Amino acid sequence: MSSIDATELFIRTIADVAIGNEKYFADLDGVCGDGDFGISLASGFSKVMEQWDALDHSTTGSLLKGVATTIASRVGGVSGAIWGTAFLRASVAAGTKTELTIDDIVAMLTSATEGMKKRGQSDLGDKTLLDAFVPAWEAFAQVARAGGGTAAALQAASVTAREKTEEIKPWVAKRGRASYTGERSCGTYDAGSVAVAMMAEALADAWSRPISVAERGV
Amino acid sequence: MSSIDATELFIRTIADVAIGNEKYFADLDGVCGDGDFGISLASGFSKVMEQWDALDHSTTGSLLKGVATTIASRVGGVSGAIWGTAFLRASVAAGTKTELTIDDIVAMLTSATEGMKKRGQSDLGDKTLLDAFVPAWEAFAQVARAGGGTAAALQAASVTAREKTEEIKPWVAKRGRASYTGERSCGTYDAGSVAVAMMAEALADAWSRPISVAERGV
Amino acid sequence: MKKFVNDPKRFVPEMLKGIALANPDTIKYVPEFNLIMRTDAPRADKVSIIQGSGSGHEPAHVMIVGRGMLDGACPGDVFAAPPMDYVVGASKLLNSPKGILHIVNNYSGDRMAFEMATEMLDAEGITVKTLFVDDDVAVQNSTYTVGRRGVAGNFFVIKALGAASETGASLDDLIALGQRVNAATRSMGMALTGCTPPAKGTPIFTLAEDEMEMGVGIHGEPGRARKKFVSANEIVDEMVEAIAADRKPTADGGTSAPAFGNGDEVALMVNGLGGTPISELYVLYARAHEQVQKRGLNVWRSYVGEYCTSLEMAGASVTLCKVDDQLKKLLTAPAEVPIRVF
Amino acid sequence: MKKFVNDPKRFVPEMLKGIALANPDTIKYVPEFNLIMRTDAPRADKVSIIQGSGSGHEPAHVMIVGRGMLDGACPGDVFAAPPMDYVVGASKLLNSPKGILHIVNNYSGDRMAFEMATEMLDAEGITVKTLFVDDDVAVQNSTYTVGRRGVAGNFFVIKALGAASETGASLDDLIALGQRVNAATRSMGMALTGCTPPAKGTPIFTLAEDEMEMGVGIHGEPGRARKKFVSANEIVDEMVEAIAADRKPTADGGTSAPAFGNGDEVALMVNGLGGTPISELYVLYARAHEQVQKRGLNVWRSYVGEYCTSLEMAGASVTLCKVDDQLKKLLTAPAEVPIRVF
Ligand SMILES: Nc1ncnc2c1ncn2[C@@H]1O[C@H](COP(=O)(O)OP(=O)(O)O)[C@@H](O)[C@H]1O
Ligand SMILES: Nc1ncnc2c1ncn2[C@@H]1O[C@H](COP(=O)(O)OP(=O)(O)O)[C@@H](O)[C@H]1O
Ligand SMILES: [Mg+2]
Ligand SMILES: [Mg+2]
Ligand SMILES: [Mg+2]
Ligand SMILES: [Mg+2]
Repeated sequence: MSSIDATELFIRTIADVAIGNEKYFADLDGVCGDGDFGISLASGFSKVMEQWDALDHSTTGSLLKGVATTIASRVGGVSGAIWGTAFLRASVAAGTKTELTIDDIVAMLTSATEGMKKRGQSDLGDKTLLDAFVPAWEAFAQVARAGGGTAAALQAASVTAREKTEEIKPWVAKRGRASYTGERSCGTYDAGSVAVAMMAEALADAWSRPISVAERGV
Repeated sequence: MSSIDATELFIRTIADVAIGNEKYFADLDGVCGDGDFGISLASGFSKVMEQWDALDHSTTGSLLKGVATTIASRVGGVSGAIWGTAFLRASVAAGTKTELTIDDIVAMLTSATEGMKKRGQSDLGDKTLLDAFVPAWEAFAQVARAGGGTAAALQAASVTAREKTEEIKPWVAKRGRASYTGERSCGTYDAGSVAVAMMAEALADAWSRPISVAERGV
Repeated sequence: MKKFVNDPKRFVPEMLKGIALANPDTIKYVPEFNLIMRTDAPRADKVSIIQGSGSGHEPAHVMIVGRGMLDGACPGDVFAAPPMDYVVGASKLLNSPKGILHIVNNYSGDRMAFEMATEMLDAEGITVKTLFVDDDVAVQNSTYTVGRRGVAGNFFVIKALGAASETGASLDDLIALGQRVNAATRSMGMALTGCTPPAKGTPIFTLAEDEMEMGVGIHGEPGRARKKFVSANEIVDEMVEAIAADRKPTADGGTSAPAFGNGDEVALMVNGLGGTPISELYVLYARAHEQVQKRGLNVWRSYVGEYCTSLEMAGASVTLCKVDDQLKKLLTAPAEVPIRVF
Repeated sequence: MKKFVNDPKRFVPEMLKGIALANPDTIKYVPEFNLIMRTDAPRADKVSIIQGSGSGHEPAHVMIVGRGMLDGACPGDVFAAPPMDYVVGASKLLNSPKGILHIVNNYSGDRMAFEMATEMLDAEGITVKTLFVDDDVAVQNSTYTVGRRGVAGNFFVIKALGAASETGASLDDLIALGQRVNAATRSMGMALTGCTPPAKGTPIFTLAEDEMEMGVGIHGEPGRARKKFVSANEIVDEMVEAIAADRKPTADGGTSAPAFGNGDEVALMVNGLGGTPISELYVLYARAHEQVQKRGLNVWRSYVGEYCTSLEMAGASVTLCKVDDQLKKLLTAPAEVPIRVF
């Protein structure tokens, strides 16, 4: 698969998760937060899919930039800012490259992570999606660097992300609306982390299917 | 039993029904009306019992007037007007008499009925308490005139009243808030008629008990 | 029952006390008669205007007492017209040489209480006249009833009469004006939920998740028909249609012409019944405005919010009031009441 | 979900359209940015004041745009801060030579959206400054959070700044004034029920018949503690106590002195969260007024009604704002917004 094909499959796959789980993510966010996470994510990625053809598909960088702009223009609050920043940072890191190495991808993910931390004034341990996202892409990078292949690397990422959602469940939320409930956030899932885990699982699934199917997309 | 004793027992008995069934009458009135009948009746008769010692107990007329005034001052809307008018008319008809004959009682009931009809711009057939009250006291008068005694007369009244609540159940309400629902009031009990029937039953019961108990009152 | 209540039987007096505490300069509370009155009333140069009716409809009417609106309001318990004594007591305290005007929503209980009070006041030589408000189009066949009900449209009657009374209008002029405004005003309401009077403790009626009650009254009494719950726009369309097509019964048993004709200017009110947030009222307003304009009427001014409620009932009513130059002036004249933003 | 809704995803735009239709002379609606703005803004002689925040808090903030209040409001979806683009677009449309003031309730989402927008606007040479409002005392331990939340008390900040901006106050003066008002304002809220965002379709949380949520936020996010439902008076007492005893954390990790001292004059607000009828708010007000006076404070003016809601949530908040002569003048200065009675 070419880098642009992979980028397209990547976006379509996570968009599918966001759109298909609007209600579930809303309910998760409703337990200790304000319930808007589901619609925020779904409406942002719906807009991306609506504008799919109008986006600039020439490079990974140009496509990710289109996604970033669409999300920032359509999605409000934490999610708009955090996801928009992540895609924007990744797009800038990708630059105009047409073929991405694993080092390029790690650079993109590192930059996205830094951007989210800065924008969210948050870090690992705050019980946000960072706690699933960062270990997940680190696991991805490790397997990929060891030559395990994309499918196996994504598989590793998805397992790590899912484990992390459970590991952080007893923690106290320190960012986002859930943080206002203090100790009461202990024992509840962080909606953003669960979304990251489900996206990682869907990606692992997509890359494990025969290429022909994967290329046809969603 | 002297007339004033009987009047006192009469008032205490119906007051008991009104106060003890606040919730039930509210629910009945809630089906097609606005649910205030229970509290209206209960608060009016509670006030009567609170002021019991301050009322003028010298004659039936004076005591009924006290009840009328208390109800009119405390109870709002249809019930305050209708019940207040009834007691006031009965009190005026009783005048200063100390011993009441059955003819006196019929005159009081007739006057009370006329007052209610006038005040309520209502008549038999409108599915109001009149449809239970009037046949009930007519049954009472018939038995009493035939020499059946007060207890038997009240027993006849209570049976008639209760029958009437069932008979009018399928009718359309033409007065009171229930009337606004039109055909939908068919098949529901009229709260005022049920109250009349329960009061008649309680009176029949009170007069059927040994006099000594009855005289001790409630 | 999830309500802010201490003793349910003290619900109304505690609310009235709150109104007085919140408006010490303008409002006086007379506990004996459940009376909320202006501190500067009665005035010799002005007819005193009093409204009774039950509680549970707030801001109607205790929170619309003030300059340019009512001189006093003496409500009964929740959903019960005031006892006669309250009306008599309130009227005596507000007696003016120019007379007293009772504005009465047309319900049996209210009529009776005010009739009895008027008889007593007449006997004492106090001048009082009564104006009935019956703007509700929901109850079509009024042969069964004492006639149509007074609902949210009474706001326009009170506003117009309040303004006119400030300029010294006579009691007879006010009656004539009030009848004119009432005749030009039509309302239709509907509910998504029932409501719970504090002293009853349980809802007057309950509606299933997919049901709504069209033509509901403001006392929780069920309405015209229980129907399948539909979209906001469909609900508005049915209410606007009912109002526009309405022909009010006349005294001779016939019907009058529709109140609103092509090119008429109207005030358009979307009134919340208590539990519906104002965000939803504006969704309704958007559609109502369009529908009214589409029928060839011109919306002159909007009124969106809570004017006449049924406790915490979720639901809304639509009111149209046809305006002319005189009425426009009266409706926009300054007024100052407890219900306010600033 | 029993709500007046057509398409849940169009709920906010339809409401905004309704506001504009209802106030054609004063309000303009710009769909592209969910923007409700004054028709006469921007003005060269006045700082433009914009508030974002999520929808579902109406009348905050789209219905308090107007003379003496906001110049514009560009809310996001229900309970979601606006996307950065809305803030940028709204700010450009309202750009004034005297600058732009963003009033932001202190939540992560809102902060981020406005920060990103500010970066973009700065890059284009547009002068914009931000004022954060954080009046909520419910969240005590703010080391876990981005700090305290902005809730109903932001009304006082907006009213004061709106009035000051009309007299030509500079952007820096407004920031200083706003910080002063914010520091003098404290709120505490509680809920009797949850609420249902239209697009979610189910309640964010549910409370049993005998439960209440103390310290709830305005987004349906649960509060300080779930407790046994008690009487209106006990609820008020707990809220007033929380406000009076509050010591706001300072930047250096310490706490400031309580905001209210003996003899202070205060504005007292009892705010409904959307589903609570105003009758109940006045029951709460009566107690709050007495409790505040009992603590040696003087209630200067009352504010009872809905100022900042959470959709149809049943519940209320209490806000105290300490006033001085300047603030009194600003709070009583004329203002005209869509939310109104007449
Ligand atoms: N400051 C932050 N930095 C990074 N991620 C955050 C931050 N705050 C919240 N999140 C993540 O975003 C998710 C919630 O998003 P959303 O519901 O859109 O935000 P809000 O809290 O404003 O309602 C949380 O589950 C969490 O994973
Ligand atoms: N006009 C009337 N005349 C006589 N009785 C009436 C009239 N209207 C109602 N009633 C009786 O009063 C009862 C209702 O009383 P209440 O609930 O206090 O009045 P409202 O209809 O004003 O709520 C009805 O059940 C009926 O029996
Ligand atoms: Mg959220
Ligand atoms: Mg009733
Ligand atoms: Mg009633
Ligand atoms: Mg949110």
